[in-house]
Amino acid sequence: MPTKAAAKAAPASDLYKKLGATKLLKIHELMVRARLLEERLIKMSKGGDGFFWIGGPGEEAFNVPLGLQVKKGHGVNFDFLHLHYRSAAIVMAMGAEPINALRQMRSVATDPYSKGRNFVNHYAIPEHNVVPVSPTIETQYSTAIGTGIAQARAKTDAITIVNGGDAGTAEGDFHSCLVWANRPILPLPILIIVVNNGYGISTEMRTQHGEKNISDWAKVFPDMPGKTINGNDVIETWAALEEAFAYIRKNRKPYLLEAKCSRLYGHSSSSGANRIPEADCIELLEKNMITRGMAKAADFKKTWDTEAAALDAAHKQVKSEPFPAVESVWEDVFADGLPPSYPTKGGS
Amino acid sequence: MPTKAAAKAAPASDLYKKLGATKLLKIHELMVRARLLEERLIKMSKGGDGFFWIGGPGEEAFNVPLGLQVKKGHGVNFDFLHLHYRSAAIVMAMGAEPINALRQMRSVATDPYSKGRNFVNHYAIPEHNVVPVSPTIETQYSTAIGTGIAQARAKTDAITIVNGGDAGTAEGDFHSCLVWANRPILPLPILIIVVNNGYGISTEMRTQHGEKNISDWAKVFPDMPGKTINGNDVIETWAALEEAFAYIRKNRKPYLLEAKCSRLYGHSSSSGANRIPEADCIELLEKNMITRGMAKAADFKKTWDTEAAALDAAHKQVKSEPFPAVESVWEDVFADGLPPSYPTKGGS
Amino acid sequence: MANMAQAIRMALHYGEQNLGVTEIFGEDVGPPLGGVFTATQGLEKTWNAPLDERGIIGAALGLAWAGGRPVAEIQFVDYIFNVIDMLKLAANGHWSSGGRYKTPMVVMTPTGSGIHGSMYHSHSFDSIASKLHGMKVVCPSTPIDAYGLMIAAIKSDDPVLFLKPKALLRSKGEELIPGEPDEKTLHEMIDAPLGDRTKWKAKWPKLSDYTVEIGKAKISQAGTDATIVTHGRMAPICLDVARRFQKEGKGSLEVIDLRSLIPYDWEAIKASVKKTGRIVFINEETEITNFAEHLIRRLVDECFYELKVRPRLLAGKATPGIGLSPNLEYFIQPQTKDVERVVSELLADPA
Amino acid sequence: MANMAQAIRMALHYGEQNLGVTEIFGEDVGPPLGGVFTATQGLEKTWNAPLDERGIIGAALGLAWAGGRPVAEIQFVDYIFNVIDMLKLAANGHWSSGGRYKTPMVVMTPTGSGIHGSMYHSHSFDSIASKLHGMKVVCPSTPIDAYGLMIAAIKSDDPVLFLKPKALLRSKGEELIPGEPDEKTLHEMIDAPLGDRTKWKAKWPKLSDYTVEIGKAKISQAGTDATIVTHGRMAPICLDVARRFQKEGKGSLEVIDLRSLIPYDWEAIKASVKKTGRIVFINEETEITNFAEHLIRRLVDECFYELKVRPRLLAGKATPGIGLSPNLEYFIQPQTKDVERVVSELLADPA
Ligand SMILES: Cc1ncc(C[n+]2csc(CCOP(=O)(O)OP(=O)(O)O)c2C)c(N)n1
Ligand SMILES: Cc1ncc(C[n+]2csc(CCOP(=O)(O)OP(=O)(O)O)c2C)c(N)n1
Ligand SMILES: [Mg+2]
Ligand SMILES: [Mg+2]
Repeated sequence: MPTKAAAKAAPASDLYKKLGATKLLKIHELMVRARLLEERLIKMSKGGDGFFWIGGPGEEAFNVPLGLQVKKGHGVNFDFLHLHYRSAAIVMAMGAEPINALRQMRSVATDPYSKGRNFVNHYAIPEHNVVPVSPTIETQYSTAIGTGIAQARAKTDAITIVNGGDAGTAEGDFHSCLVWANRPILPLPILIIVVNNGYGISTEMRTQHGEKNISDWAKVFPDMPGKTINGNDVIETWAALEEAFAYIRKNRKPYLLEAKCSRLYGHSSSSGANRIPEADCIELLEKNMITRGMAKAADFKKTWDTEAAALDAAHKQVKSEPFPAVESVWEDVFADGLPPSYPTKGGS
Repeated sequence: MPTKAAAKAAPASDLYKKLGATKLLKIHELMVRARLLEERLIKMSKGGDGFFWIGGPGEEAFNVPLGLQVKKGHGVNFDFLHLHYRSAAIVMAMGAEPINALRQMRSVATDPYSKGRNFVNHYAIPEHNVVPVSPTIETQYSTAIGTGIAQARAKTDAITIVNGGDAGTAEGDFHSCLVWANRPILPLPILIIVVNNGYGISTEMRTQHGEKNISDWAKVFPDMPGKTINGNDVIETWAALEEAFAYIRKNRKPYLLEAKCSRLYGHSSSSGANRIPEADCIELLEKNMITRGMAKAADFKKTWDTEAAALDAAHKQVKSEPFPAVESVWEDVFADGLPPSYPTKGGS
Repeated sequence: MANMAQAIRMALHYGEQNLGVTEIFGEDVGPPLGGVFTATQGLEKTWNAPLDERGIIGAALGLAWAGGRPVAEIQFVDYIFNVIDMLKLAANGHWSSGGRYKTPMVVMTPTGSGIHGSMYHSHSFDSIASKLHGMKVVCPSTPIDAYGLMIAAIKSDDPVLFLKPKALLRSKGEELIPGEPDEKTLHEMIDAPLGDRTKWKAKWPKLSDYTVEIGKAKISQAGTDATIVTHGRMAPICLDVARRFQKEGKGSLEVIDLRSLIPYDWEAIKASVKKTGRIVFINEETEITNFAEHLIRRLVDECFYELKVRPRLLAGKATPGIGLSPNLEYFIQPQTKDVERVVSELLADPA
Repeated sequence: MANMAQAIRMALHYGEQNLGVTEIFGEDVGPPLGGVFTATQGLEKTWNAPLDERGIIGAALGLAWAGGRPVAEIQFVDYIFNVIDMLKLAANGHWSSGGRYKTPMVVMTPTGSGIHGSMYHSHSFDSIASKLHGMKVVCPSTPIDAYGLMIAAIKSDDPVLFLKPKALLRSKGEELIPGEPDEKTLHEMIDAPLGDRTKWKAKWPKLSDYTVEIGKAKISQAGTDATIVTHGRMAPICLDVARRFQKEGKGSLEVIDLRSLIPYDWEAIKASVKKTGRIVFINEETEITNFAEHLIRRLVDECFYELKVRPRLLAGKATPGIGLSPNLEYFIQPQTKDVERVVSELLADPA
C-alpha cells in the first residue's frame, strides 16, 4: 500500500525490462491505433466528413495502460468506466474497433454508440461497462458514485474508474465524488483520475487553481492515497496504475491519481485542432525502446503502416454507409416505446 | 500569521482577564437576547403564532463574538455577511432588533426582511451588508465569491464572511468557495466558517464525512489557514475570530474556520424543537465568570429578566400589527415595477 | 385507511421485497427519521445520503446503469434545481446511447404548496419536469394511486420522477390498498414509534402487485356538462367541488385526475371534451409556461371545433415565490373558492 | 456591417466605459480567447473563470449585491442546468427580501441550434427561463437589437438573462449600429488577430447609448393577412419567408420579433391578431410546455372571438436531444420549409 506522498518510481531502465518488449510493443501498437484514429477524425472534421472533433491525442501513454489493466466485462463484477471525450485510447486498448469511432464522426446510422446523434468520442459500450460519455463536464464524477456503491455492496474485486480533466475539478461534481467515495459508512472502490494537461480550453490551470497538485485533494481524507505522475511515460503510468488498481481492488477504497499529459492537438476543432509543440508520448516510447535495443525503427514503421492501412479501409467502408433515417429520432425516447399519443408533429 | 495546525489557545484564565468583565457582560447580554428570542420564536411556532421555526440556539458563544467583530456598514468598504438560518445571534450582536424577527415569525406586513413572505431567521439587511439568507443550503458559499471579488478589487480591509453547517459542506458550493477563494490570480478575503453541530437534520456527520475535521479542507491549499475550535467557549471563539479576522483583513486571503457548537433545540420545528441535553454556552460563560469572581448570579438574572421583559413588550406590539395585503404580492417582482401587461390572473 | 405516506412506504416495501429495489436513499431517508414525511420508515434498504443532491442523482444514475432499480429522494422539489442537468442525463441517456443503456431509476420528491411552506417548501415542478424528455413523470392524489404508481415506477425501465404532493401525504383515500389492514393496526405495524426507535422493526401487511399504468388518467367523477383536468393537490379539491355541484344541481362535471404528466392520457382528455365541449385545466404551478398550457394548445390544434367555449386555465400566480403569510399563499395559489368560480364561469359561458 | 458577436462586444465596451460594468467573466471569456464566439474579445474588464457554472452565477449575484453591474457568461446554455437554483435566487432575491436587495446582473449565454451542435450545443432554454419569475429574459435576432438589448440589460436593476442565438452570432444585420464604421475597418479595429494576441489591443469606434427597451417587440414586417410571432434563430427565417410571400403575392404576413420573452410585448401580439385574426407562433424549443403555448393560452383567453382560425405553433420536436446528423437535426428543429408549410396552411385555413 502506497504512502500518501507520491512514491518515487524505481529506475526506469529496470521497468522497461520488467514490462518486456512484447508487452511494450503491444502497448505501442494500441497507442499508434488511437493516435492515427484521432488524426483521422481531425481530418474528417476538417474535410466536411463530419463536424465537431474532440479527442485525446497525447494521452495514449496513460490511456492505453489504463485500458489494458481494466477488468473488462459486463455487470458489477467487472470494472465500470465513467469516461470523458479524450478516452479513445482507453476503449481502443479495451478492444473497441476504430471503425465505430469513424461512424460516430460521420454520424451514420451504423454508429453503435449513438445512432448518429452524439459527437465523436462519446462512447456507450454496455458489454464493457463503459457508461454513456456525457458532454457535460465532470458529471461522470457524480455517476461514478453509483457504480461504486453497487460494487462496494457486491462480493467482487471489480472497481469503478472515472476520468476527466484538470479544469473540470472546479465543478462540484468532483467534490461530490471525493465526499461520497470517502463516506465512513461505505467507502467506495473508485479510481478517481484527473488528466492534467494544464488547460481548460484556453484557460491556464495555474491561473485558476491554488492547489499545488490536483492530487492534494487526497490530503483531506486520511484514508485516500493521492499521487501525481508523468502521464507521458508508459513505464511510469503502467506502474502507477498497477499500484492504484491493486490498492483499490484489495482495500475497496478510493484512490486519487493525477496524470500530467500533453494536449497534442489543442482543445478541439473549435481551437483549430492543429498539432501543438508538446511532448509526444509515442515518440518518447519509441526512442526509449530503441536506445534500450528493445525494438528497431523498422518495427515501429511497420506498425504505423499497418494501422494506417486498416484505418483507410475502415474509412472507405464508413463512407459507403447510410445516414440515419429521420424517423429514427423516435427510437429510444422511452425504453418501452413511444406512447401512441405522444406529440410528434413539432407543433400544430 | 497562524500555522496551519490548530494553534493551542493560551490558558483560558488569562483570556478572561484580557477580555474583561465589561466586554464579557456585554457579550453575555447579547447571548441572552438571542437565546430568549429563539425560545420565543419556538413558542410562537408551537402556539399558532407563526408556522415553521428554524434558528440557532446554542451557537451564541460563537455568533455573538462574530457579530461584534464585524466591520459593520454598507458597501464594499464594510464586511459582507452570507449567513444561514442559525445566525440570529450574529445579527443581534450587530444591533438588529428582536422585534423584527418576531415580525417575520408572525409574517406580518411590518416584517422588514421579507414582508411576511419568508421563514423566520431569513434576514436581509442592506444597511449592514447582510445579504438575503437563502433557504437553499450552501448557496451562500457561492454568492460569497462575488462580494469577495468586489472586496479583493477595492482598497479596503473589509472582508466577506460566510457561514453554514457541517452537512452542507457535502454540496458543491462549498467546493466552489474553496476553489475560487484560492485562485492564484485573485485570492479572496473570505472568512469561510463552518459550524459543526454534528448533524444534518437527523443524519450524523460522522457517518457521512471521512474528513477528520472539516477544516482539513484547508490542507489542499498551501496558503489557506484552517482551524477547528470549540464554539461553545466565548473565550476561545473570541480569540480565534480575532486571529482569523486580522489575518484576512491584512493578507486579503481566505481562512477556513470550523466551530463545534451545540444544537440546543434540535434541527427545527419539524423535529419538535425541544431542548436537547447538550452543552449550553451561556451556562458555561456564567459559571466561568462567577468562579472567577467577574460577575454574580444576580447580575445575570437581571439581564435575563430585562431581556425577557423587552421581548414581551415587543411580542405584544407585533400581535397588534396587520398581516400583509394580498395585492402586496405584486410588489418587488421587478425592481422597476410590474409591467402593465404582466399576467396576474393566475390563469383565465 | 392508509395515508399517502404509508401507501408509498408499503409500495417501497413491496418493491424491495419483490421487485429488486436494492437502494432507497436520500437526505434523512434512512433511520432514525425515515424521511421528512415518514414515507421511508421501517424499510430494509433505506439509507441516509450526504447533503448533496448532485451526488444523490448521480448515485441513482450509476446504480441504474449497474443493473439496480434505485429509488432516490430529493428531500423537497424546491431543492432539485441544482441538479437539473443530471436529471436530463438520466432522461436522455437511453436516446443518446442509441438505446444501449436503460435507466431504471425512480426519483421521488415532495411537491407543491399547502403546508405553509413559504418560498422553499411550496414549489411545483410539473412544467420543467415535462421538458426532461425521456423521463416519465407521475403525480398521484390518493394513497391507492400513490401505491400503484410507485409499483409501476419501480418496474419501469425508464427514469420516473415521482412527485408527492406535500399537502396530501398525510391525507387518506377512499379506496383500500389491497392487503391493507384497518387503520389502527396499520399504524401499529408500520409507523415508527416516537422516541427511541433503535429496536423498532416494522411489521408489514401482506401486499400485492397492484399497478397503476403510467400514462393512464383516472376519471374520478364522470360528468356531461364540463370537464376538469387536474392532478396532485388540486385533484381532491376539484373532486369535492364537482360532487357538491352535482348534489346542488349546479352541473354535471367530469373530473379527470391525470396521475401521469409524461406521458399524459391524451385520449381521456379528448374523449371528455368531445362529450362536454367545455374544459378547464387546474393545477397549482405558476401560469407562465404552465404544463396545462401545452394541453390547451394541443386541444386547440386538435379539437378547436369541438370546443363550445374557450378552454380555461386555473393556476398559480406568477410571483417569484409563494409567500408565507396565509394571506399571500391563498392569493397566489388556487383555492377551493377559485375552483368554484372558474367552474361556474365555465358552465355559464354562452356557447 | 457588424455581426452579432461584434455588436455584443461593442455594447459591452460601451458598458464598461460608461455604464459601470466592472466585471465581465465566464469560462474562456477573457484573453487570449475572448469567448468561444469572440463576443468578449478586446474588452478591458473581462477575465477567465474557473470551470464552474455555480461559482460563476454565485459570483455575479454577490457582485450585484456589492453594488456592481456584472456581466457573467455561461459558455453554452446547454451547461446552465446545474445552476438553475442560483438563477432562481437571482430572480427571487428582490421579492424575498421585501424589495431591499436589487440584483443588477446580466447572464449571457449562447442558445439554440443551427451549428451542428448535437445534443449539448443545441439546447433552447426559453421555457424554463420564463419560469424564473423576477428574471428578465431577452433574445435578439439582429446585431442592432443585440447591441440595444445588451445596453438595456446592463442598465436594468433586475437580473437579465441575455440569450444569444448561436446560429446568428456571426450573421450580419441590415441596420447599422450608431457609430459603426465600415465592415473592414471594424474588423481591423476590434477583431483579435489570429496567432499571438499578447500585444494586441482593440481600437473602439465612438459608440452611443442606443437602447432597445426590454419588453418591446419589433414588427420586422407589417402585414394584414396573418401574424407570425417569433424570436431568435427563427426570426430571420420567418422574415425571409414573409418577404418572399409578399413578393410572390402569396399573402401579407406581419412578423413580430419578440426580442423580449419576459416581460413580453402582449400589446403588440393582441394588436396584430385584432388586425389579422390569424396567428402562428414559431420558435425552436421542444413543443411540450413551450413558452409560446403560454402566449397561445392567453390569446385564447383574451382574444378567442377575434381569432378567425385556430392559432398555431411551429416548434421543435420533443426528442430527448437534437441529433448530430443533419438528417436528424433538420427533422427535429423547424427549418425554412416548415415555416413555409405552416404559414401556407394558416393563410389557407377557411375562416
Ligand atoms: C458543465 C460544462 N461546462 C462547460 C463545458 C464546455 N467545455 C467543454 S470542454 C471544456 C474544458 C475542459 O477542460 P478540462 O476539464 O481541463 O478537460 P480537457 O478538455 O483539458 O481534457 C469546457 C469548458 C461543458 N462541456 N460542460
Ligand atoms: C439544497 C438544499 N437541500 C436540502 C435542504 C433541506 N435542509 C434544510 S436544513 C438541512 C440540514 C443542514 O445541515 P447542516 O448543513 O449541518 O446545517 P445545520 O442545520 O446542522 O446547522 C437540510 C437537508 C435545503 N434547505 N437545501
Ligand atoms: Mg485540461
Ligand atoms: Mg449540522
